[in-house]
Amino acid sequence: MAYRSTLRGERFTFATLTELLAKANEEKSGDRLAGIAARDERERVAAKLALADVRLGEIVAEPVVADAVTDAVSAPADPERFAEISALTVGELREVVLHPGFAQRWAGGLAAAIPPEVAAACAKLMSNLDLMVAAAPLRRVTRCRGAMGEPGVLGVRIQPNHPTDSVQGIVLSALDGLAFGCGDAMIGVNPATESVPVVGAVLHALHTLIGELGVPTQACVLAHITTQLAALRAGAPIDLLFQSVAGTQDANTSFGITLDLLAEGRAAVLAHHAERPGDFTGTQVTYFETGQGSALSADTHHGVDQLTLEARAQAVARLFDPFLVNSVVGFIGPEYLADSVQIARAGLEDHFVGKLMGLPMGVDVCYTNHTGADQNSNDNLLMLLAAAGCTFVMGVPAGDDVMLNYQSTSYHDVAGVRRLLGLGPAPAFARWYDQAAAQWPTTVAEFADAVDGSSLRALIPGGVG
Amino acid sequence: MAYRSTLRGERFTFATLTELLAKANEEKSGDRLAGIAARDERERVAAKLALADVRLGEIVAEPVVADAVTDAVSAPADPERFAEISALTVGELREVVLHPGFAQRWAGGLAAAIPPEVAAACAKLMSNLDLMVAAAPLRRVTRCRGAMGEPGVLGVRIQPNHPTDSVQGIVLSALDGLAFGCGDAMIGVNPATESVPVVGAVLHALHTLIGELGVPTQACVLAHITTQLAALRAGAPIDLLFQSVAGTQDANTSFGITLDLLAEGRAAVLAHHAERPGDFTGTQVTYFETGQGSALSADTHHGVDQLTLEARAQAVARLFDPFLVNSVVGFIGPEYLADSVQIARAGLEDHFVGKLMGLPMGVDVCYTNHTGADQNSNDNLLMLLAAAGCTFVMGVPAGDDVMLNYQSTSYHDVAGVRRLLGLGPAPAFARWYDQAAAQWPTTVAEFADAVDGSSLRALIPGGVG
Amino acid sequence: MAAGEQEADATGHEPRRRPRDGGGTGDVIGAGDARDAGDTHDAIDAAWLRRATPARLFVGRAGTSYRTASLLALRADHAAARDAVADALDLDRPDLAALDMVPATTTATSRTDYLRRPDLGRRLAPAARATIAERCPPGADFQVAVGDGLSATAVHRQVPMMLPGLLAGAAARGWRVGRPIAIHQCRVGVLNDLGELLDPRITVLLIGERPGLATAESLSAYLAYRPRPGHTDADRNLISNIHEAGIPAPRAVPRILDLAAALLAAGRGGVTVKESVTALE
Amino acid sequence: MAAGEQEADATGHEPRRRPRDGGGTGDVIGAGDARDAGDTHDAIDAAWLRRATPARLFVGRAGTSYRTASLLALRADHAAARDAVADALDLDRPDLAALDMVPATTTATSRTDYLRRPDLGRRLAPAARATIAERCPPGADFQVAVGDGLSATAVHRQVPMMLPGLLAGAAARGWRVGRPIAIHQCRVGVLNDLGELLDPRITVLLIGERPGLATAESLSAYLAYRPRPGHTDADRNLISNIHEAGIPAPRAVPRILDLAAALLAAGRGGVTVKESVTALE
Ligand code: B12
Ligand code: B12
Repeated sequence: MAYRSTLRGERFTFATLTELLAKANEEKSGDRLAGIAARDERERVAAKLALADVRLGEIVAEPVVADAVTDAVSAPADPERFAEISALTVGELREVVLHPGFAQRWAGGLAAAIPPEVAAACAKLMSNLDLMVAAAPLRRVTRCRGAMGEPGVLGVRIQPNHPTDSVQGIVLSALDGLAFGCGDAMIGVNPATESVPVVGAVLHALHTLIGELGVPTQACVLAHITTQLAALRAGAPIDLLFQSVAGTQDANTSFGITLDLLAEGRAAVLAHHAERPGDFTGTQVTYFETGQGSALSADTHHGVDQLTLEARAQAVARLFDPFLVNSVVGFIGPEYLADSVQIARAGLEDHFVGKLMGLPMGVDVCYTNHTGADQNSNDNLLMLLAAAGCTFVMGVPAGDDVMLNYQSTSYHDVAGVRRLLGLGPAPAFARWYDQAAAQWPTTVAEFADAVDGSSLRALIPGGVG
Repeated sequence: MAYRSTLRGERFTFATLTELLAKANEEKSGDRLAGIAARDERERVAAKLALADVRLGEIVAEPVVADAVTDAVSAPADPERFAEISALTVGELREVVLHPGFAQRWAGGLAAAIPPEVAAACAKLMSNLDLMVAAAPLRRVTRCRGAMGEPGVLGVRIQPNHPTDSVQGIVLSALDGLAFGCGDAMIGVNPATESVPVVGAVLHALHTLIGELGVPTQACVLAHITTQLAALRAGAPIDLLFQSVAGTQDANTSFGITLDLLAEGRAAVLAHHAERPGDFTGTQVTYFETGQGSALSADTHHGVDQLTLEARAQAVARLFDPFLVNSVVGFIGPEYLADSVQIARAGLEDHFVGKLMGLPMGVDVCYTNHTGADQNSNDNLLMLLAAAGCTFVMGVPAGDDVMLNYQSTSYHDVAGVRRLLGLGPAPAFARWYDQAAAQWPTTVAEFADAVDGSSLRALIPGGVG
Repeated sequence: MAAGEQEADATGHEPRRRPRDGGGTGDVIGAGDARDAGDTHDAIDAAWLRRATPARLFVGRAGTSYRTASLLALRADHAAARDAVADALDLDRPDLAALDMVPATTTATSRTDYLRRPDLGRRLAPAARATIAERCPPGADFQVAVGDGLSATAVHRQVPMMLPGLLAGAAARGWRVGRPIAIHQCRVGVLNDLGELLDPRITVLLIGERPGLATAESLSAYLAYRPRPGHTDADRNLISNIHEAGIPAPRAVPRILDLAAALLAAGRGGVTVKESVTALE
Repeated sequence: MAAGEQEADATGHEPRRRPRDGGGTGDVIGAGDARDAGDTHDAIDAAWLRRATPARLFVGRAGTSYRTASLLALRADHAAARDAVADALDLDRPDLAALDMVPATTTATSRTDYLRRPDLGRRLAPAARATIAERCPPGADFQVAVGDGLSATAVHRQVPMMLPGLLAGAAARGWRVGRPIAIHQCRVGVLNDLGELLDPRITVLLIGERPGLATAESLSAYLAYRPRPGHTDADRNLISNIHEAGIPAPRAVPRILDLAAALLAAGRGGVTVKESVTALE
C-alpha cells in the first residue's frame, strides 16, 4: 500500500510502510548505509507528514518483516486494549502520549498493548524534548533481589570489567563503585572469556561480595546465555540471566539464540531461584541488552530501519518479563550512529520506545574512539536521560572500560548527575549505603589505610599487596 | 612568558598567556577562523595541562589586551578577596569550585573578586558535566519590578518581536506567552526600527500591558542604548535599560558605545525610577546581552579567544549591577560556533563563567538556519541549562523569531522543561499567573471566544478583528 | 483519512505564516490538553491574527508540547529555510537582468567559503574592483549595491520592486545617482571597499538577511555615509525586514531615501542618526 | 611550580594504566572533598592496584567530579586513542616483514571508507583474491590471517610475538599449516571469503580491536571452522584482549591452539563450543 504527502507543492510517494518508517526516521548513518534513509530533509519531513496520518491498526496489519520475531511481538499482546487505540493515527497517538493524564492509562494496561512498530512510529514524530517529557512519567517498578524504578531513583549498574576476568580486579572495581553509591541496579560483568569455569568463578565472586556486604542488589555475568546456563548447571548462582537480543529472527540467529532458548533459560533461572528462598523480592530474573545497528551489522535487517528494529528487539525482551533492559546506544561505532548528535537522538528514542512499551529501560550512554563523540557529549546525553527518568545507567571506573574498549558513564558522572537532579539510588540500597559504603575510601591512600587490618581486606579475592 | 608541557614525550611550548588560553579552549570555528585555535587534540590537551599549573595571580599580572575594558574589569575588584585565591593554580581553582561548600564562599563575596580571564581559564579545564554541576548552586537574586534567581525558578523572557514593531502584534504575542506562564524575567522586544518614536510607542504599550494586568515583571526594548535614552527623555517609561556589550574596547566602539555611556544611561534610568515610587522592588535596572564571536566579527578580538572575550563582555555587564545578563549563544552563525556541539559547549561555558563571576546569567538557546543545528539540538541544550540552574531563557512563539530570523526556545519548550524538572516562574509571578493567565486561551478558537466581549479585548491595541 | 493523500500545513507557498492546526490533531482518548482548534472560529480569526503578526500564536498544545501538525510545519519550514541559504544569486532572471547592474564578486569563492569566512565576503575580488572601477562612475551622491547576503531569494523577490523607485526617487531629489552593482557572496562590510573605490556620499547596500522559518524573503538596506576602510557598524544605519509581511518593498523605498537624506543632512552616518518614522502598523 | 615544565600523568608510554594523582591537585581553600592522594601510600599501593587491574580505581574526587589531573589524563588518552584508529598497518616494519605474510586488501579503499562501510571490509578485493589464490596453498588444517581491524598498533605490537609460535605450535600438533596472509582494512567477516578461497579446516584471524583509553594494543583471535559465505558470528569463536595488561601474547598462543583443537574435535565452531580455561589471573 502506498503512502503519499505533499510539501510546498512537491509530491512524495512511499511504496510500503517499511519504506515510510525508514524515511520518517531521524538521520542515522546506519539507515544511510542500508540505503533506506530519506534522501534529504524535505523527503524526511514529507515521510513524517504521511506517517502522521497512518492509523495504528494499519501498522499492525502490515508487518515489516515476516519472521518469528514478528509472530511473537508484532501482534498486540492484548487485542482488547489495542482496540481502544487502533483507530488513532500516529500523529494523534503522539498527542495522547504527551498528555499529562497518559501515564495512568499506560500503567493501567495500555503499555502492554503497544506493539514495537507503533512505538517506533510514534517516536519518529517526536522532538527530542517530546521524547524526554513523554518518557518521564512512565515508571515501572521491577524486582529481583532489590527493586528498580521507584520514584526519585536513578539506578546504576556497576560494570567492573577486567581484560582477563580477574576476580580480584573485578571486586576492587566494584568496591570503588559501591563507595560512590553505585550498584543498585546490578553488579554486571562482561566476561572476556567464554569459558564455563571462568564465568562460574566470576558469578561466585560477585555472589560472595554481595552476600558478605549485605548489598540489596543483584549480580549478572554477561556471557552468552548458553555459557551462563552451563555455569548454572555446574552450580554457579545466577541472579539475573543476560542475553543480547536483536529485532529480527536472523539477527538473533547470528547471536546464537532463539526465543525458545530464552524461554528455557528463564525457566531454569526461576527454578534455581526457587531453591534460594529468601534471596529474592520479585520474579523479574532476566536482563537484556539492545542497541541500534546490531541487525544491520549482521546483514539481517531486511530493509527495516534501526529504530523500528530496536523497538522490536526491546519487544523480544518484553516477552521475558525483564528486570532491566539496556540500550547500549553508542557502543558499536560510527557506521550505525555517526556522531554525538545521532547517538543522543538514538538514546532518547530507545529510552522512550522502551518506556512506552512498558519496559524498565536503561541506557548505556557511551561512545567508541572511532566515532564523532567525546566525554563532553556523553555528559550531555547522560544528563538528558536522567532528566527523562531513565531507569538506570552504567557506572564504569573513570568511564573507561578496560575490556570492552569504549567509554561510558563513570561512578563520578552518575554521582554528579544524581546530585544535580536530586536523584538517588533505590531506597533499600540507599539505606545500606548510608550505613556502609558511604564511609569507604575514595583515594588510593585512603584505600591503603582502610585495608590495613579491616574487614574490607577479607573481601578482596587473592589478598592484598 | 612561555608556558610548557609534555604529553607522552611530545613537548609543547606556548609563547604567551593569550596563546595558551586560546589553545586550551574547546574547539570553536571562530577561534579557528581567527587562527588561534590548537592545531589538534594533542596540542589542545597539552595547553590544558600547562594551563592547569598557572597561578591565578599570574593571569592577573599578564593582561590579554591593553585597553579600557582591561582597565575596568581585569584587575580584581576586591584585591583582598582575590588574595585568598591568587596562589591557587587554575587546576586547583577548578577543584575548589566543584566542592559542594564553594557556593557559600562565593555568595560571601568571592564572586566579585573573580576576574573574567580567571573564570574563562577555569572553564577551559572543565568537562560539560563539571560546568553544569559547578554552576547549579551559584544562584543570585536580583530585583527590578519583580525578582529573578529565587530557588526553583527558571525565568523566561517573552520575546514578542514583530517585523514592523506593530504594538498590536507584539501585545498578542506577549499574551500568548503569559498564558504559558512565561514572562517573569521580562517582556523584552527587539525593535526592527531604530526610531525614537517607534521605540517609545513599544515602551508605552508594554508599560500599559503590564500595568493593566498587574504582572509582576519588567519591560525592555532592545534598541541601541542611545535610542532608548532618547525615548526616555521624550517621556517613555523604561524598566530595564538594554545594551549589547563585547569584550574589547574596540568591539564596543563598533557597537557605538563606551563604558561612560553605559554608566550615564544607568544613572538616567535610576533617576527615572526614583520618579516612579512604588513601581520597583530593587535597583537592578540594566540588562545586557553577550555572545561568543561578536568581537571577532568586528575584527576587534586582538588574538584573544572567544570564551575569554565572552567572560570579559560579561565582566563589562557586571560593572553596572545588571538585573539579568543573557548570552545569545547560537545567534550569529557557523563562522563562530559551527554546529550544535560547539553551541552546546559555548552555552554551558557562558553560563558557568557568568555565574562564577556572580552574574544573574541566562542563555538564549538558539540557532540560525545557516548553522549545523536544529530544534532537537536546541531542546537538548535548553534541558542541560535548565538542569544547570540557568537564571532565565527565552520564550518565543513556536521558537520562530519572525523579525530576527533565527530559532530560540518557545513558550511550549520552557513549559515542558519546567514540568520535567519541577521548576516554575518567580514566586510572585506564579501567584499572579494562577489567578489570571492560567485560564487564558491557548488556541485560536478559544482566543476568539475569549475576546468576544471580555477584558482581554481592551488590552489589544488597535482593537480586534 | 487513512494513508492517502495529505496536505501539510506547511504546503502553502511563500510568504509562509502561522500554519493552521490540522492533520493528526484528533482527540480520541484523553488528549484533553490537545484542545481542538475548532473549524469555524479558525477560519475567521486565523485571518485576523495572521494580519496582526506572522508569529505562530495560539497554536494549541499537546500536553506542554506542540500539536503534531505544528511540530511538522516547523520541521518543513526549517528544511525550506536551510535550502534557501544555499540558493545562488541569479542575475539572469529577467526582472533582475532588466536592472542592468554591474556584476561583481567578493573574495569568497563558494557558498561554503562564504559561510565560514565572513572576512572574505567583506572584500571585493581584484577582478571585481577592476570591473567596478571601469564601469561605474565615481563620486555619486547615491550609490546602490545589491548583495546576496544570506538569502538570494530575498534579492530575487524584493530588489526588482525597489531598485527602479530608489534610483528615480534619488534622482528626483537632485542627487547624482551611481550605477548599481550586484555582488555575489556579499557581507555588509563590503561597503568599505565600495567607498574606497567609488567615493560616493551615500552608499546603500540591499542585502538578503538570513532566512527565518516564516520567510526567506527578508531584505535589509544598509546605509553608509562616505564609507572607508576602518569604518564599522557603528558608522552605518539600516532598515531591515523588507518583505511582504514586514515593510513591503514599495513602503521601504521612501524610508531609505529619507534615511539617506538624514545622513546627508547630518554629514555622517551611524549610531547618532536615527530614523524618524513613527507609525509602522 | 608555576608556568614551567609540567609532566602530565598521561605521559607514560603504553601500556597506559591508572594515572597517579598529581598536578593541579592542591587543597588550598576548602577543597575538602578533593582529598589528597598522599605520596607514600600512593607509591606502594598504586603499584599493587595497577597489577590487579588497568581500571582507574580510587582516583579521588573534586566534589563529585574528577580531580583535575584525572580529567586531563582521560582527555590525553582519548586524543591518543583517536590517533590510533587512524594508524595504518605497516608490513614493512622489520619484525612484520620477517613474517613473510601475503599482503591483501579488502574492498574498503581508505580508512574513512573502512569506518563507514563495514560491508566493504568483509570482502577481499578482486586483486587480493587472485594473489591469495596464487600464493597460498589451499586446504590447510590451520590457516592464519592478520587484519588491521580498528588498531594497526595492536597488530604491530602483538603479531610478531605470536605468529611464529602459533605456526610452530600448529605444526607440532601435526596440522598442515597454511601460508599467513595480512589484510588491510579488515573486518572479522572476511573469514567467509578466506574459507571460500582456500577451504582450510580452521582459520584464525588475528585482528586489532577498537582502541580503548587504557590501551590501543589489544588484539583478538577470531576462529572459524570451515568458514563459508553465509556463516555468521554464531559460527565463530574468539579470544580477545590479547595485550600486555590482558592476555600476554605468549600466553595467548597455546590458548588459541587449544581452542582450534576444540573446534576440530567438535567438527564445528561457534556458540556451542566453549573455551575450557579456568584460572586466568
Ligand atoms: C562490538 C562488539 C559487539 C557488537 C558486534 C557488532 C559489531 N558490528 O561490531 C555486539 C554488541 C552486537 C556484540 C554482541 C555480542 N558480543 Co561482543 N563484542 C564487541 C567488542 C566490544 C568489540 C569487537 C571489536 O573490536 N571488533 C573488532 C572489529 C575490527 O571487528 P568487526 O568485524 O568490526 O566486528 C565484528 C566482531 O566484533 C564480532 N563480534 C562481536 N562480538 C562477538 C562475539 C562473538 C562470540 C563472536 C564470535 C563475534 C563477535 O561482531 C562484529 C561483526 O561481525 C568485543 C570486545 C573486544 N575487546 O573485542 C566484544 C566481545 C567480542 N563480545 C563478546 C560477546 C560474549 C558477545 C555476545 C555473545 C554477548 C551475548 N551474551 O549475547 C553478543 C553476541 C555476539 C554474536 N554472536 O554475534 C565477548 C566475546 C567473548 C568470547 N571470548 O567469546 C567480547 C570479547 C566481550 C564481551 N563480553 O562482550 N558484540
Ligand atoms: C546578526 C545580527 C547582529 C549580530 C552581528 C554580528 C554578525 N557578525 O552578524 C550582533 C549580535 C553582534 C548584533 C548586534 C547589534 N544589533 Co543586530 N542584528 C543581527 C540580525 C539578527 C541579522 C543580520 C543579518 O542577517 N545580516 C545579513 C548578513 C548577510 O550581513 P553580515 O555582513 O553577515 O552581518 C553584518 C550585519 O548584520 C551587521 N549588523 C548587525 N546588527 C547591526 C545593527 C546595526 C545598527 C548595524 C549598522 C549593523 C548591524 O553586523 C554584521 C557584521 O558587520 C539583524 C536582524 C535582521 N533581520 O536582519 C539584527 C539587527 C540588524 N540588529 C539590530 C541592532 C539594533 C543591533 C544592536 C545595535 C543592538 C544593541 N542595542 O546593541 C547591536 C550592535 C550592532 C552594531 N552596531 O554593531 C537591529 C537594527 C535596527 C536598525 N534598523 O538599526 C536589527 C535589525 C534587529 C535587532 N533589533 O536586533 N546584531
